[in-house]
Amino acid sequence: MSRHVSTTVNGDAVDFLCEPEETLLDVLRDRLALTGSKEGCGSGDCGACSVMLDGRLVCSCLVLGPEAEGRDIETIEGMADGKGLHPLQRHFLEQAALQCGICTPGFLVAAKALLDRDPEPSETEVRYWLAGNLCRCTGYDKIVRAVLSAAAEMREA
Amino acid sequence: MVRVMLGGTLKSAAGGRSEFDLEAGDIRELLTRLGELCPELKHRLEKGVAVSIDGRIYRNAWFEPVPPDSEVFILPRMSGG
Amino acid sequence: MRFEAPETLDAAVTLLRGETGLARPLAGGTDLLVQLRAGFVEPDLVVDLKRIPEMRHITAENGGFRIGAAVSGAELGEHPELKRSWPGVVEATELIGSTQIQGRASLGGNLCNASPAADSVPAMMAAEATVTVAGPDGRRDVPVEEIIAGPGKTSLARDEIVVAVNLPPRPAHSGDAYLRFIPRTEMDIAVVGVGVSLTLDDAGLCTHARVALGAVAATPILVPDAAAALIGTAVGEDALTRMAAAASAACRPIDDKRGTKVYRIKVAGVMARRAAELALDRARSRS
Amino acid sequence: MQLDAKAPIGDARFQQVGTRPVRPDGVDKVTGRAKFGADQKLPGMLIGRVLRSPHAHARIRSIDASKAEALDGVKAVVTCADFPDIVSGEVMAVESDESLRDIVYNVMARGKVLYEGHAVAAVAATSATVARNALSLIDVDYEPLPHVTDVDAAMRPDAPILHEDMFTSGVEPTPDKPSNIARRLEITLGDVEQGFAEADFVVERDFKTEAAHQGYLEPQACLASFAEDGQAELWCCTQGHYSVRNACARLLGIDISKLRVTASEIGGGFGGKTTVFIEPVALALSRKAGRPVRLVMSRDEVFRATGPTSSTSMWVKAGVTKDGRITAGEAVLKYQGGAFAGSPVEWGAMSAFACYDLAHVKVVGYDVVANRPKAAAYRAPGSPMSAYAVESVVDELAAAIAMDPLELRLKNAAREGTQAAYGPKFGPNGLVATLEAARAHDHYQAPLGPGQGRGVASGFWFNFGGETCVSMNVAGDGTVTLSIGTPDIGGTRAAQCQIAAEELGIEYGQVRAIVADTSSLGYNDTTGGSRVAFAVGMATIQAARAIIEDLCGRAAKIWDISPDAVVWEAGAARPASPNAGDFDPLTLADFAKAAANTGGPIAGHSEINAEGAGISFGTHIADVEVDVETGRVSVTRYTVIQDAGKAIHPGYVEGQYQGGAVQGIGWALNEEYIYGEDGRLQNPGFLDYRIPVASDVPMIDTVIVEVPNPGHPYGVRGVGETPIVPPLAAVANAVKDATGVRMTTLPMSPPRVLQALDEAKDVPAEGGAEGSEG
Repeated sequence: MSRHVSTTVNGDAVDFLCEPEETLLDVLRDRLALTGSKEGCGSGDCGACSVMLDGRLVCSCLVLGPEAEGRDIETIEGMADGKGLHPLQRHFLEQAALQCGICTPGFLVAAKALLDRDPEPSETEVRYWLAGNLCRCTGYDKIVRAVLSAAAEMREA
Repeated sequence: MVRVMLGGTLKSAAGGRSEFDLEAGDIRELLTRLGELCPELKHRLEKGVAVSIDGRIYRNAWFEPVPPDSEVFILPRMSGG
Repeated sequence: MRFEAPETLDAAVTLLRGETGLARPLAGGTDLLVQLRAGFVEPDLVVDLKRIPEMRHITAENGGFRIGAAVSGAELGEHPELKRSWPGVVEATELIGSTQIQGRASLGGNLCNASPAADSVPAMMAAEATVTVAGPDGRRDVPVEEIIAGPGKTSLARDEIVVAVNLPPRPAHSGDAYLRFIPRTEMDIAVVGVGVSLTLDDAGLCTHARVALGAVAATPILVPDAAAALIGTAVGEDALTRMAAAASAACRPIDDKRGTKVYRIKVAGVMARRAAELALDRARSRS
Repeated sequence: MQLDAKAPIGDARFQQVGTRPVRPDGVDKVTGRAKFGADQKLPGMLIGRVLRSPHAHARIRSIDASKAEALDGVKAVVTCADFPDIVSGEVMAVESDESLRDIVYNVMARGKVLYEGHAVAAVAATSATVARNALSLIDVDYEPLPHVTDVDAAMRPDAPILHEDMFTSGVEPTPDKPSNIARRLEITLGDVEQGFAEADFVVERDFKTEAAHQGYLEPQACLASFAEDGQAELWCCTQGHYSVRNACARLLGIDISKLRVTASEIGGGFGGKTTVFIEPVALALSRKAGRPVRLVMSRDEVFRATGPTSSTSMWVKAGVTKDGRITAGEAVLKYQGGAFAGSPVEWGAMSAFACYDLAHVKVVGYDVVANRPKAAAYRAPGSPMSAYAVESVVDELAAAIAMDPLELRLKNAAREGTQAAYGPKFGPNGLVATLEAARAHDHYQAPLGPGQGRGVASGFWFNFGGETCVSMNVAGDGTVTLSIGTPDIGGTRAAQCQIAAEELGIEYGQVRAIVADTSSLGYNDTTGGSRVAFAVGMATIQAARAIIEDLCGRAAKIWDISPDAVVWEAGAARPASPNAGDFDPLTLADFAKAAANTGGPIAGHSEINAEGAGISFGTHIADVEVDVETGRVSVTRYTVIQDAGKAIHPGYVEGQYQGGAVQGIGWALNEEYIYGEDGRLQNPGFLDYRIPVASDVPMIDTVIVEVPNPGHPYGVRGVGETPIVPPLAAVANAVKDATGVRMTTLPMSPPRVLQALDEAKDVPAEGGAEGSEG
């Protein structure tokens, strides 16, 4: 039995219908065509589906679609604000912090959640915060550097 | 005359013989002559081999010239991940 | 499958009670959704508990704390008073999964999922925590160690819900700690987990201690012998060695993909000792 | 304008090559716009799902899909009956000797299932839920058979046999009894017995390694649409859409040109996406249902049913003189490649001693089948395992004669002119340069803390070139588009834009590169084997030079001078000298404006089989800290030094070094396929298949050494494969340095390390570095 769900996605009011067992990730990808959030595992082990739910970083594969009723969701598609890329997005590009790019949306959403609460994380804090985001291409080096340098730039701004 | 040596695992595929002297101006001729001299190898040669001429490796290049005094090795063909 | 998100506890209990098929309460969902996807459970009804206010709050109460069963690990970590009183319990909860999991996973869920390796459970057991259980006949308080009955099994009735975890007041010179062993630095299930809570007197002698182990038996276990090795001592080298030996001796593990029996028994002692040392440091530094 | 291939690197002649521009596909990838395998949709699309064997080995007595077919919403069911029964011996195509029969048998089980997860049937339905329900309605009657998953067990004479028609090749006479050993191979150079007789110390060791998975974050995914007229479209994530096209067309029985394959953005591959799994199944479902079908693997399916690498059992023996000359190396390598022949043991054997200038080498290899998923390529296929064994033994040799391990390697390193055990003499290469850079690196001198140890190891990969086409078009405003036919797995488009801009003398931002579909360009070999920067780069250079030649000809006509009197410099045609006349330079934009009047559209293309790939060497330094109470190993510092020939985009070269190193660290420490007694995989997920997470590893330092490859105009060598070769041994050597214990089994998971430490306590301290004095 489909349910009607009213929610906010990247600042826009959005209504959708979904089956109760559909995950928020399924809803974003298949019903709202927001395919920037990726499914790498479907079990919360890879972080490729990271989104913000009422200001909390979560794996959207571990949220049921109906749970989003009345909630505020932010995805990778909402990260660039229309005026330009977010500093994290820019630093990822400039520092070659992505190779294949499939994990990148999840890393960016997670990294933004970190910098929003801690503008000056240490390398170790970045690494532990991002431990739930798997990357198989980069060995993490350039990702961690990009997060640290974006943070530095944002502090100066 | 070109001295052709079998490298890698092809040596054992040719019944123990690993060196051949033959006339060949290019790789295609070389492989054809080799197949005639050593029928045991024919199947492997048809499936595809790599040819090393003076340390430079060719995977598929029939018309690559084989200089007369060059060192030629026939190798299994490589790919990668 | 139906999905309901009641706003009161009574409504939730009524829903669970009224379901003739399989009903599953949903807190953080970090275990339930994985099970749903894998087809391990196929519930007819899922009851989301997160819209029930009292399940979402942390309250200081009688010198202790009352933690709503659906409060996320991240919220626990953001509560300075709780962290000061029960650092071991908070750290144990914060070890469950990634930052993303922390945004959802709850104490209640971690307990009711009834995994032998649940990180928060040995810490809660060491802390002498109780849980408040609501059901059709009202509420009751139960020691944490009585909830898990076996791997994936609880002692709760099908229409009962864990509402809150109650942590007792902390006397002076008390400290707790939880440490686990995992192969990586993050993202693994505990191969061994140890919760230790202890209290010292003014002279530095241990007056009270509890030691609990995870992932070494069918359920998390309390190890009174390990606690006894500490009580009445200054928690020196000898006492720690005896405590570690008692912890190892209490293990009844299995061989599985995460570790062997031999390994678990040995490492239980190592981790117990390290956890006790950390708890001791905390007790000494806490007036 | 001919660039001098031998010009020294670092030469100021390069404007674009060696810089670090932002990739053209970058913004799409940081904003979520980029479309990967599972991100595409078509109207009326159905959802496909595959039924997989729960048994490691079983005969299929019957499959009854009638109940599934009758379920509302089910539009098609396929089994092996929907695919051709291909006779033995037919290979996939001229460019690959992979057996077609094995491919089709792996895609859909026929007669027997050979591993847990082997596909048995598939459905297409109107929703994922219906598809899932339909699978449970398919009755498969299995007769379970005994199974074997361990490589040594699979080689025993009494082992359960997977293929009744498998008779070991490479032994005389050919056996009359079937076995799980598909092939025996041998490589010899000189006489190892003579070599060992010259040695003062001889060390021999047995090693075992478990299978590792490529662990790409994007599961296999595709969208197939088969039209009523027999033309088909396939969208999929793959390292080689041309080889996907060829295999699918053959398996579907259609003309190759009727199938157009479009490569989506690809979420990692590392060799694992070089073959087909679900793509022919999706096409067969679409043909049967008459509607588009999307088929996406779950992570669980990826682990159970795609190709990990081999598990191995190895023996290595090597001898050394007191003054540090390695006199001989010998190895026996047994590589289990899953349920079908084709483990990468040959590459393991050929590369095993490639880092050393040895007079006497013997390597025997066995390609073994077992009840596991068919192995696929994984970064330098076969080489990390044999390098682990050999580099561990070399470390022991160094200890035996109390010589610094880098010193020993330098003394015996392969150089230009060294005869490889597998045949040819090496050309110019960077091994010595990487060893010297390692010795000079401050990492190698840095003090170690308590419980820490340091290890070094070197590694080798062959590299190759392969078939390549590109097409370059100049737009009306003088900007350029470049179509390539190799999926871009980590910066290819950026590197090719740099090369095109370099050749044409224009700005990087004036070139846009795309990955074309299979109908737009001629055949391209797969992205793999570290070939793309090298081979596609060569084709891009040729295409650009074709444009330049054309434009110089047009300039000659415009100016009415001889074409020989025109040169292309700094992005414009110019008179070659004042004698040629006084004309204003003509830029690409000028030519673009005048294109119609001067001969029509301006385009260049190149179709080559790129030969002349340069071999690759690297040397790694690893520091570890071992918790001796728990056996846990942490990597505390890591440095990768590798020869790139010439780095086009140093950022992506470093990225290859770092990513490969961390994959190798994972393989060394915690990644493994764990099988139960029942032959079922115990850890088909990222929870228990433990790839390194961000907090597990330190920053990975890199040093790019550039010893030009004479086979490339810029000196480029492939860089992608080699970085995964040294880490296994580098970490094991560091563990030995930290603890005194030699780990001969991978992964060095905490229980294994603790057990080894405990066993070492039980035996008296070893003398003479465990070597027998020869």
